[in-house]
Amino acid sequence: MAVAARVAGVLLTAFFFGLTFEGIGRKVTARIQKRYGPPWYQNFIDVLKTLTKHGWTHGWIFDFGVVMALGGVIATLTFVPLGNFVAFPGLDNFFVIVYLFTVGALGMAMGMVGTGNPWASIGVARALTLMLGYEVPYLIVITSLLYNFKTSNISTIVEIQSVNGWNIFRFPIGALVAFICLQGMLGKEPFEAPIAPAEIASGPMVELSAKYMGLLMLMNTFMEFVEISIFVDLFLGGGNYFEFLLKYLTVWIFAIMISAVLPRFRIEQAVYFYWTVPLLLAFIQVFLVVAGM
Amino acid sequence: MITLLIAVPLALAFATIPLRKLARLILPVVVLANLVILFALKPHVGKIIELGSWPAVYGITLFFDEVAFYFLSFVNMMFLVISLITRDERFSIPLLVMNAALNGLILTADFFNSFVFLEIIAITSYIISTDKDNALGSFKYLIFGGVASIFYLIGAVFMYVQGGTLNMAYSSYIIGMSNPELMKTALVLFAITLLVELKVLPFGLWVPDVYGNGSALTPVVLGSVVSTATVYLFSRLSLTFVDEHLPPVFYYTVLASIVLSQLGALYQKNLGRTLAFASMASMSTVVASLLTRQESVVSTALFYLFTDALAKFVLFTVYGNLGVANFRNAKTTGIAFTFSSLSLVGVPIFAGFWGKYYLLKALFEQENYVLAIVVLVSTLIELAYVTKWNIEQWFAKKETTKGEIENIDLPFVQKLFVLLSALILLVIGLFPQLLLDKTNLLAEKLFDFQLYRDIFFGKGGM
Amino acid sequence: MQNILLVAIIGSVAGYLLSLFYRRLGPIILLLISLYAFAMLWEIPSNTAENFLGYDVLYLTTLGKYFALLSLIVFSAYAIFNIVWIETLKTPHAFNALSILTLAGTLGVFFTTNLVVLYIFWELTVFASLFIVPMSKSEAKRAAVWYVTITAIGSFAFLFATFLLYSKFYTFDLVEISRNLSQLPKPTIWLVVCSMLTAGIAKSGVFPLHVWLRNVHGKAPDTFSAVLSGQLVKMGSYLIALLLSIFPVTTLFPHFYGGVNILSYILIWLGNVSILVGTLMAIKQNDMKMLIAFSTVANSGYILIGLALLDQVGFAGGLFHVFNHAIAATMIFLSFAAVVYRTGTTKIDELGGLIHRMPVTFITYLVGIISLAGIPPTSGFISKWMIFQSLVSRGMFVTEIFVFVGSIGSFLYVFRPLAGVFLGQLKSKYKDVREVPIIMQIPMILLVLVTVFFGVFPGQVLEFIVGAQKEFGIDAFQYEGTKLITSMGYWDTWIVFVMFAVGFLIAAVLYLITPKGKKIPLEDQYTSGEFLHNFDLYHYASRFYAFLEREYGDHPSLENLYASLVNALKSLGKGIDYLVSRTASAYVFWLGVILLLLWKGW
Amino acid sequence: MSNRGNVKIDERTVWEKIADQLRSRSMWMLHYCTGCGAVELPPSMTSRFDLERFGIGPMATPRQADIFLITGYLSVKTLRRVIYTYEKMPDPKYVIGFGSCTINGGIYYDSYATINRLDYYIPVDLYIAGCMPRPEAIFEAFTKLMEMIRKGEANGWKRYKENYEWYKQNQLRSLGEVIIHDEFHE
Repeated sequence: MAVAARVAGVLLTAFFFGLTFEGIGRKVTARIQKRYGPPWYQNFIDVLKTLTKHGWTHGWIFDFGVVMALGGVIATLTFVPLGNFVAFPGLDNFFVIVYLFTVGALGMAMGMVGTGNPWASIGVARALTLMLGYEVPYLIVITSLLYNFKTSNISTIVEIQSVNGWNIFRFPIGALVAFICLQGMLGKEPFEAPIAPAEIASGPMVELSAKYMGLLMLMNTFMEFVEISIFVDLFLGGGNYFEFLLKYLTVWIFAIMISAVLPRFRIEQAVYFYWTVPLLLAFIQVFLVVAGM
Repeated sequence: MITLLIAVPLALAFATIPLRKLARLILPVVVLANLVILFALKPHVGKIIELGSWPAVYGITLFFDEVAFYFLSFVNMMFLVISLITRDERFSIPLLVMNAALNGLILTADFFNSFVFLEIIAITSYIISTDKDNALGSFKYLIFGGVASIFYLIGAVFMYVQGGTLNMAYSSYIIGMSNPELMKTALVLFAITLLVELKVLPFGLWVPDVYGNGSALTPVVLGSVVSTATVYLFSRLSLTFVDEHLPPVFYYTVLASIVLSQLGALYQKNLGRTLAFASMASMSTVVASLLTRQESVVSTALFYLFTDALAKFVLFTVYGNLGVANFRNAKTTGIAFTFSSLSLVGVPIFAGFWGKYYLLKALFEQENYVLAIVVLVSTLIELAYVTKWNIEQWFAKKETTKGEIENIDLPFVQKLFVLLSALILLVIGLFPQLLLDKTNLLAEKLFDFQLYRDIFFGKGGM
Repeated sequence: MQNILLVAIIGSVAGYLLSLFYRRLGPIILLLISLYAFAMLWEIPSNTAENFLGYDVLYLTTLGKYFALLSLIVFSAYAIFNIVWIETLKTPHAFNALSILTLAGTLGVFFTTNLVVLYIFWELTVFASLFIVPMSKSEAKRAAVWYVTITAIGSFAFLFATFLLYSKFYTFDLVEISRNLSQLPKPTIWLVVCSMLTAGIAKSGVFPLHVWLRNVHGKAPDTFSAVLSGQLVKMGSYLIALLLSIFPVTTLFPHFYGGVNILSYILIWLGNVSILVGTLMAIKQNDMKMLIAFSTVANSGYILIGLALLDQVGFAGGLFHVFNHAIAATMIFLSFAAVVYRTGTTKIDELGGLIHRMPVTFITYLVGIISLAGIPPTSGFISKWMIFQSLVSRGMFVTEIFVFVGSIGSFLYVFRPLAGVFLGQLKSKYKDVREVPIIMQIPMILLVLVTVFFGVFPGQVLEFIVGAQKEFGIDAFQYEGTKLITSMGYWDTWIVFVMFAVGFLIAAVLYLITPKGKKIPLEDQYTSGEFLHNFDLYHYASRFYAFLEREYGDHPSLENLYASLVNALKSLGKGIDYLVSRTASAYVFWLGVILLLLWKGW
Repeated sequence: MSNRGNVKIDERTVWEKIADQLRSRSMWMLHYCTGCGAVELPPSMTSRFDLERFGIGPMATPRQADIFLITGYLSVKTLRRVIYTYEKMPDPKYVIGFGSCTINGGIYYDSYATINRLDYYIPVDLYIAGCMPRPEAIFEAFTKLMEMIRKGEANGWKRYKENYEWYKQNQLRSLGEVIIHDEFHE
């Protein structure tokens, strides 16, 4: 029963804090644009409003895709350690989380293209290409971390950091690369080509009416929650639950601030950028790790 | 008794000139008779026959031992099959003459006599190569053959002047003792002549035009029968009588000839010329193995020679009669063609594989890696074009003007023999020991000049 | 073992004769043979030696048993699918006979450690499969010739090494050779091992010799490319696995980097390049079968990296990936065969929206690509996870780059047919396409169940892998039930599956309590206000990753290099042909010159 | 909300009430600028008049939109697309007509190309007076609309569903039967 409680705890945290932080993010963006911005609970209202509307479905593959997407991301969420609060101690292997994460992405991709709208296919093709871009330097940097600590369990790395300091200070370049890739993962401004509202009518989400939009927004929140919590766990060390949320907020606000002021990369520029600057930095990081820094 | 093998075909050849039709029927009967005589004389092998009871040194002698017996049986069997298969009777008489000359060539133990028989074979093969009005090709063959045979004569004269006698055993023994250097030059001269017939590239430039002219008869007669007899003479001369190597330049030219003729075959667009180049390549492989002068290698070379001759027989017969056939509606011929072409390439369950397998095993035991690699590379190239042609014929969609696929097929007799030889290849493929023991015996016999000489010296003469 | 082989060989003749009466009998016989062989083989304990027609050459290693059982699964799925599919073939009798012969050949290869017998069965398989390749498309003829020649390069190198070893040790038995291999001088060891591995590399389509894969798998008869890619490629991986484990590679060759000896390092680099080539070329392909052919090149690279690591986790990862890729490739090619059976084309941009007409085929393809791309609930992920763990623990970061590009790239290229063929707008031409008959659906569904089952309970496959590792002295991979343990960390397939189900349940509950969406037809799309009349064009499939392909558009193509090499050889042949067809007077002149030289030279 | 005997009886269930509260606080505009009034929208969304305070923001596709703004005159050609897009929006959806052109054709009342009364073709919940209302007027309208939604009076989408035939007939009469002769049509 303890496991079920812990899982429920993780999910509720993700739901509640995910949406509140998104609300705070929108407020920060508004403040940057010298606007008041919506109340902090605006995202709750948006999600619940979409869930009450009467939408359309494009057949069983569309429904299955949306449910598989949300289900996959929820499954990934349960394995992610929030500071020292872990649903399955020991089982949170980094590669399992990254690849279980792709179940959600594949489900969403399949569902959206299942609608039959070419905007969605173009959006998904861009999303996958962008993923090819940011995933390689990200995994290189993280594996250099794993190689350094000789374990691929995130919770053990969290404990190590609570002992001898945050990784962000020991691997600054690695943290920088990971943050740039995080920006791509979150789909925030500089790398927003896959869901560009102006160019391809919000990409994959073009045919999402009412509740499907709500479920996908929930999934997007959970995805962001997973991505940022991995970053926080690996680079900003341990500490209890509330410290974790505080660090999560700072990282989130920092990402939002960058996204609020930058225009959007073209997709091949994004991949070209990812495979030159961050990959080079990742290599420097690897060299330092292997050289026993 | 053994002289009948030469006398009967020769006599009947000239007897039947007036009655042209009859020759067509006599040919198979004569060859059958040869075979019967041959097998009748099997028990007392290893005997010299002196013509006109002149002693060996002076007169002309025939030497009938196991090596001669097996080569004769193979040549005559192939001749029997050819005689049954050919449909145009124009060449019956030259074939009879050629049969006599071939038997003579294998049996004779006399230099000048072998030159005479060689000349007769050459002339008859010029005539046969004019099939399908291939005048230019046979004329080039005539030029090559004529010029080359002069060297054989000079060689024989050297042997006679130095050795005092034309008998192979005596003269090579005497010259071997007194002046081995001369023996080597004589062998070089003999080699130049024989290499023309053995289709090694620089000398065999005439082969593609003659073999590739599309007739069923020429390539089979020249390819399988005459080449085998020439291999016998070449191995007898270079292995038994002389026990040093030919100058290494010959060895390298033969190696180059293997690879270059394979490349030539790879380039060809016409199946006939491809098969011509292929037979040049395989014959050069046999010659290269003979030149290594090691007994195990020579025995495997002979094994490879016999299986290759059979396979070439099938390929040339099918090509001669059908051209680039469409096997979709000639299934049995197709299967025979594929079996023999795969055996040519060395696919496991066929005889060709064991030919290459034993050859490579022997070469590796003798640490002769160069020839092994050349054989492997040549098989690789051969594999490429043989597969191309096999697939081309199995999956060809030849629509005639009437739209449906014309279904031409081999007549029954030819199809029977083609299938028979393909099955022989399969049987040898499953039980290679049958042929291997015989070729080991041949190789062993070819190498001991001692036994050959004792039989002659024991008989008479000095 | 001997009677399995004999049954298969006799079966092929029987297959030919019976299918003369009724063409569907052939696949049924193949099915019976493979089921019989599976049952018999399951009982035979590994390390048993038997004689075959009098020569005691057959020796069943655990590795051989594992590969044989895997190939029998692939062949039985192929046979069931063929029962109905055989109708589309013009020459079914030869097809049946030769496919049974191919099975016999592959089983022969797995059952022996005697080099010559291995070579014989190897050639038997190559030539049996050769004649099947050109049976459907006419331009497959050239592909077949390429297939044989490149595979022959490998097998002749293997033959060369076999005879070299025979001339040194006078035995063909691999186990005995490996025992006293170290006596040979260093260069000879290098020559022998490299030439033997070339056979494996040529057959499994690894980098330098992968050129034939695209054409052969792309143009072979549809179901046979499932066997080609799922099973025959695995013969190459089997040979590599056998050689790397039997030969004492770690002691023979000096240590190079990250606990890996120099030979394995070269193999790993070959694997890397083939992953990169396979992935980038697969992303470009528009023909779906050629796309999966290039994914086979990439996955053979994975297997090679896994095997070359030769440690507890990496070797097990390589072997497990053999299982995953075989099953996944078969599933994908069978689903393509079903698509082609109904629509007749393999071009992605000519198809679209087939999910609405062929749901079962879609599900097979979906689970196939989930396993091929290595996504958790299916077995594909386990092997990739093992290889990642081993690479990370050794700190081989450059290899990791290629491996990550390969695994992420696999999402891209498997998604292209998914979006182009199955999802998107349904072309009006295929409006009334029906699902494939039941018999064709059975193997597809079976393979789906196998993939998901072994994804959650990999125990049985791991048992074989651990057996193979123990047999060759590599310390075995540890696992308890469904928990996979490595030095770097562990995870539990069962808990991941349960949590995936729980997540799916939560999402489903959320989906059900909210108001139900109204089903709208495929044509009711947001078209930014435009009125569309021809929805066939409203489908994004051709040049799917145009923006990515432009980045590496003008890449060097190895195929053209090999083609120009062959043309160079042919031009050499043309030179000979030129020499041959000179006039007689030219010959006389040259003969005179030679005579002069001889005379003067003498 | 039916006013039987001039007593407005609220027939909404509890869930409906809560949903309307949510719908009023988070309205997504369809970013489809039909007329000259569209130029007023950007200033209302940017820093001086911040629409996002009320949870109102632009959306790219009709599938996700709640409010449909008809900003000014409506030519016959755009009417066909307006109807096509309106039917793509999920229920409940609200329409706001800007300026007099949507009420009685405004200054283009006698033009051959524009329509005079928007209400005949799609149900309009709210009109904003002014020949292109300034942002303040737009804010006034939006707050009014939010209030109407909370009270359950903004039922244009229900009216459209109930007398769908009548609307369809008006639309066909004004647009005329659409007959296209090209290679796609028989």
